[in-house]
Amino acid sequence: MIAFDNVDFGYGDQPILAGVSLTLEPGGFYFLTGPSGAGKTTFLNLVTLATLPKAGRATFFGIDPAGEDRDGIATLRQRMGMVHQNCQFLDHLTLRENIALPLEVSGRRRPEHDGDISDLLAWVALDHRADAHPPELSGGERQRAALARAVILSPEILVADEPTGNIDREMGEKVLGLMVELNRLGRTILVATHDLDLIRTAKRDVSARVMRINDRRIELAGAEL
Amino acid sequence: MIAFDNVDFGYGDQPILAGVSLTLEPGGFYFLTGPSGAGKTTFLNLVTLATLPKAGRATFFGIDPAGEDRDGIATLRQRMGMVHQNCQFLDHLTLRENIALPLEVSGRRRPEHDGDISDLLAWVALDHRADAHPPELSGGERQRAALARAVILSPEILVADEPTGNIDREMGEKVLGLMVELNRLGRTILVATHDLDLIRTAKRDVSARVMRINDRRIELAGAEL
Amino acid sequence: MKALASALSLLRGDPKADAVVPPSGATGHLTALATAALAFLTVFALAASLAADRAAARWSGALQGQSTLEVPITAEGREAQAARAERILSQTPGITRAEQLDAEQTRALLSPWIGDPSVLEAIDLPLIFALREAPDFDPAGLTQRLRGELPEAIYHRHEAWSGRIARTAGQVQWLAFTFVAICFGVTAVVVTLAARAALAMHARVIETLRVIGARDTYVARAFVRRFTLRGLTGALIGTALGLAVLAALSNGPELSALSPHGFGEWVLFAIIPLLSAILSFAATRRAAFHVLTRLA
Amino acid sequence: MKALASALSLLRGDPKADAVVPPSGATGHLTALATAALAFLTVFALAASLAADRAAARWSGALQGQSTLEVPITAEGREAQAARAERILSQTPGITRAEQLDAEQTRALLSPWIGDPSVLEAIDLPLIFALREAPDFDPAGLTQRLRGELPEAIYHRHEAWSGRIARTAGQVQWLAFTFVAICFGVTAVVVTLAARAALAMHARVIETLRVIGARDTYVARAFVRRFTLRGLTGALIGTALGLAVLAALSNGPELSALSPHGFGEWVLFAIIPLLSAILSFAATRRAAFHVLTRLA
Ligand SMILES: Nc1ncnc2c1ncn2[C@@H]1O[C@H](COP(=O)(O)OP(=O)(O)OP(=O)(O)O)[C@@H](O)[C@H]1O
Ligand SMILES: Nc1ncnc2c1ncn2[C@@H]1O[C@H](COP(=O)(O)OP(=O)(O)OP(=O)(O)O)[C@@H](O)[C@H]1O
Ligand SMILES: [Mg+2]
Ligand SMILES: [Mg+2]
Repeated sequence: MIAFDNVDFGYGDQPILAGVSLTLEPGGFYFLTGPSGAGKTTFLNLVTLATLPKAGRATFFGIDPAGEDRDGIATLRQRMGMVHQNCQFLDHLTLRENIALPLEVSGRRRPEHDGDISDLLAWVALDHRADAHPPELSGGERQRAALARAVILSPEILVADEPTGNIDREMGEKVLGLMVELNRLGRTILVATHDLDLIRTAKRDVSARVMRINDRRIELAGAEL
Repeated sequence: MIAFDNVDFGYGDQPILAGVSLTLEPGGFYFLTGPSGAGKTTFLNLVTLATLPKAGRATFFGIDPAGEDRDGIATLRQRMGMVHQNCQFLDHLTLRENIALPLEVSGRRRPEHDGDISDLLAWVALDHRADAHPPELSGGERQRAALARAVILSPEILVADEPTGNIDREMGEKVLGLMVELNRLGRTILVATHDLDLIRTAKRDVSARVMRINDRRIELAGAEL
Repeated sequence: MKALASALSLLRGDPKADAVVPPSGATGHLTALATAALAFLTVFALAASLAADRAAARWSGALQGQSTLEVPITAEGREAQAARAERILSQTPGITRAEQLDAEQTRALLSPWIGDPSVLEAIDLPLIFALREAPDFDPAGLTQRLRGELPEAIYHRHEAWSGRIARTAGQVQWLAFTFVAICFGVTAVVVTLAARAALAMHARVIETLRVIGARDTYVARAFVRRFTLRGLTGALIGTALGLAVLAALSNGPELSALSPHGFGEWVLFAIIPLLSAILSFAATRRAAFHVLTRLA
Repeated sequence: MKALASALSLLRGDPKADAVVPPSGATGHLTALATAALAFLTVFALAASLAADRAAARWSGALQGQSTLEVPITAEGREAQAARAERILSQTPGITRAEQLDAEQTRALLSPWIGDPSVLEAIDLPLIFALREAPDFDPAGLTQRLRGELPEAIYHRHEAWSGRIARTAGQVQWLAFTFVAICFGVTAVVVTLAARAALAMHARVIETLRVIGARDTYVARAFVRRFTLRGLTGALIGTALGLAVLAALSNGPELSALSPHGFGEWVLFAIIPLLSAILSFAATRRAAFHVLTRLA
């Protein structure tokens, strides 16, 4: 589904990732770990086309983004859902409108979606905040809202950067449960986290693969987790 | 040092905190926990004068902010250090300049501070990133940079909101170690976190008091942690 | 063609896309206000340019090769003087036409210099001949001959001072035209500043929209639409106010020269709101894509 | 007094505080450009206002109660005609002074209407009397009498058309003054927009500074300083350019009326950059404190 072939990336002339070759398979559940500053966010940016590789080749749903213009890249992005480490919203719209935004933007908003949006808000336990504006949300509420927005277009892959960083264990396990549910529906999931407990919990429910960034390379972690 | 007497706070007519009476003693180490959306950040905003109580009385270093103008409140803030859940920097300045900013702003910058700043950067393991600009930092690097900036004025109280949300356990324990160090130097520390492991680890080193937000009230947690 | 189509598509309203850009409040009002004020100035600069153009045309083209012979009536008598003058003029080479003005025309010609109409009634009107001269005409020869044969005659050559008026008018015209250009330039700058303010204020909005898969045109459209409409509205109001003042002036005798002559000139002022809208469109679009292409 | 002190303290440079505001690049250049263009326009509006003021003063004050009696020389002869005219004028009640112009003065008076000086050499110059009339003077009586006793005389009353010129000049003056005011208004709006753009672009900078304990004046100072200097610089350049064009025009004969007369008027133009700086200062300060007081 998303394939990296010997990809290098760095900022300026400081290399961050080197010789990354891997494939994210449809229906897979992937964790990415590594110390702070290792390049987790950087790798997720490559996966969501926020940056392009410096060397090597990456294809997304079989498409090489090098051959696409800016609109083509926007269209590819509509097939992914992303939860950022620092989630941004449109502050002048309500939470409900923000969650519906990907539908608007891709021109797919229909009245019959209103029910889906309510379900989605309940799913992340934010139905009581539907009419609040983003600056009125707490840190953990924002992360859950970002998750709801990320899945509204039924993306083929969900990418989440530290999605439980600001929420307590109980809520964190709930969020993980939501991702497992999505994965069971056939979606690919990629989660960057430093929370090894979270990974252990997930492994009880799905056969997740764990990747670790080590000295600019991405390697598969063994069974030690 | 900071005393709340029957303080109420809410947004609009939605109450968040009610009847909060407590005193943060000089040299104390305090944790604040509670589920996502309970009001942790809200309480820290009251402590750092980012918002004022709706009812009740709060004094800071013996001063009632109700009698102060905007400059007086700025001066009170210079006696506190704050690490936000979402740390903000001046993106056009380097990390070193950002960390020195509180010195500039309070008119206390002297050439002899340069050594202190370097020490501080090394203390949070960011000396190799001193000349980077904030948008070039990873999530965890930003949190550590915010900690360095928060302590440069030798504040009487350090307030941190989820300071380990974006960093791995190892780095998280290191950041906790830094705060314990500061506490041993007599500073008051107040940390909001949902990470109970972090609190347990801290209790091995200092006699921390743990407060929990429960149904709008702040209560002292018992020995169950 | 493609640019036009995209311009039209950008201008076409889409209330949902518009809602994506937060309301801009005071900045929006300021932009419309500045655009209106500039359009108001432009109206007068354009009016001055047109008036100067008319004056230059009247004084240069119309009077080229024209002159007047004025013969105050003496004891000799009107008829005898007229006959003498006609003979001299018909014999002077280079005078292609010499037409004696009737009493009506004479009074019309003199009245601006005299003012009180009763004076014109009172005096013996001089004889006035309107002359047309060939390009090779020699005025010194005529003057010489008049001195001998019709000494009371006053020969007015229009070219000297009409030329000066025409040149002055030409300079005023260029100055006014420069002002028109400056006003449009400042309009473009004002809209660019306002658009940049809005884009900067909403940098996160734009970034967020790109991240969730919005196309550039989707993001730009709401901004461009809003500022083009704002530039158009402001300029329409300013132009209307300016034209209203011009129309009011055209009733009084004093500055009526400033007010446009004929339908064509009035319509020309439609250029002001149109050009403002086009400049607003281009400035905002440029600013928006400038911001967008820096994002991934 | 306190406001002035705070204005001066805000303007005083502090390179460290200035560094706190990110460089504003193109927005800054645009602001200076717009301010310069507006100052350039203001120079001409102010010059036109001054010129119109001079014209109005000259034509209204100077010609009030003045008129001219022109007597073309007839067969009767210069001396006899002059004596008759003087007698009539001295006997007319309400004529407070009647002065016969000499040949030189007469030529100077006629030349603008004639142009070719050789014509003036050739003709028999008419007698011209400059008259001063008392306020209660009755021009109809004089006209009546002239018709009977000196029919060749032409009586020019200046008031009718000088009054018209004066009124026109007065209107031009007010119009020009309105333009000066509009230009300053637009300058204030442009600077406000630019300041808002900068403040919006740096909303997080301001918030962050407040959070780490910066006082409002510390935050505002860098913005206010930057935009005041920008307004001043732009206006200085625009004013200098405008005055250079005016100076160039004052050499040619055509538009020399526009150029300022005397040191006092030239100095008056210093108002433009000064007022621009003051407006920039006030607009930015307002915008900055507007943003700041919304923060805790
Ligand atoms: N825009 C940038 N320019 C230059 N360097 C950058 C940029 N973004 C990140 N870096 C650097 O690249 C390295 C990897 O950053 P990245 O954000 O990918 O780390 P991470 O693994 O997500 O860390 P964390 O767990 O702290 O979020 C860091 O050292 C960071 O300072
Ligand atoms: N500016 C605001 N206006 C209205 N409601 C707000 C505002 N800020 C926060 N809230 C609401 O107040 C409640 C408490 O928010 P707060 O940010 O204090 O929670 P928190 O304990 O820090 O949660 P988290 O662990 O998720 O960061 C939440 O329900 C939140 O939605
Ligand atoms: Mg990261
Ligand atoms: Mg919080």
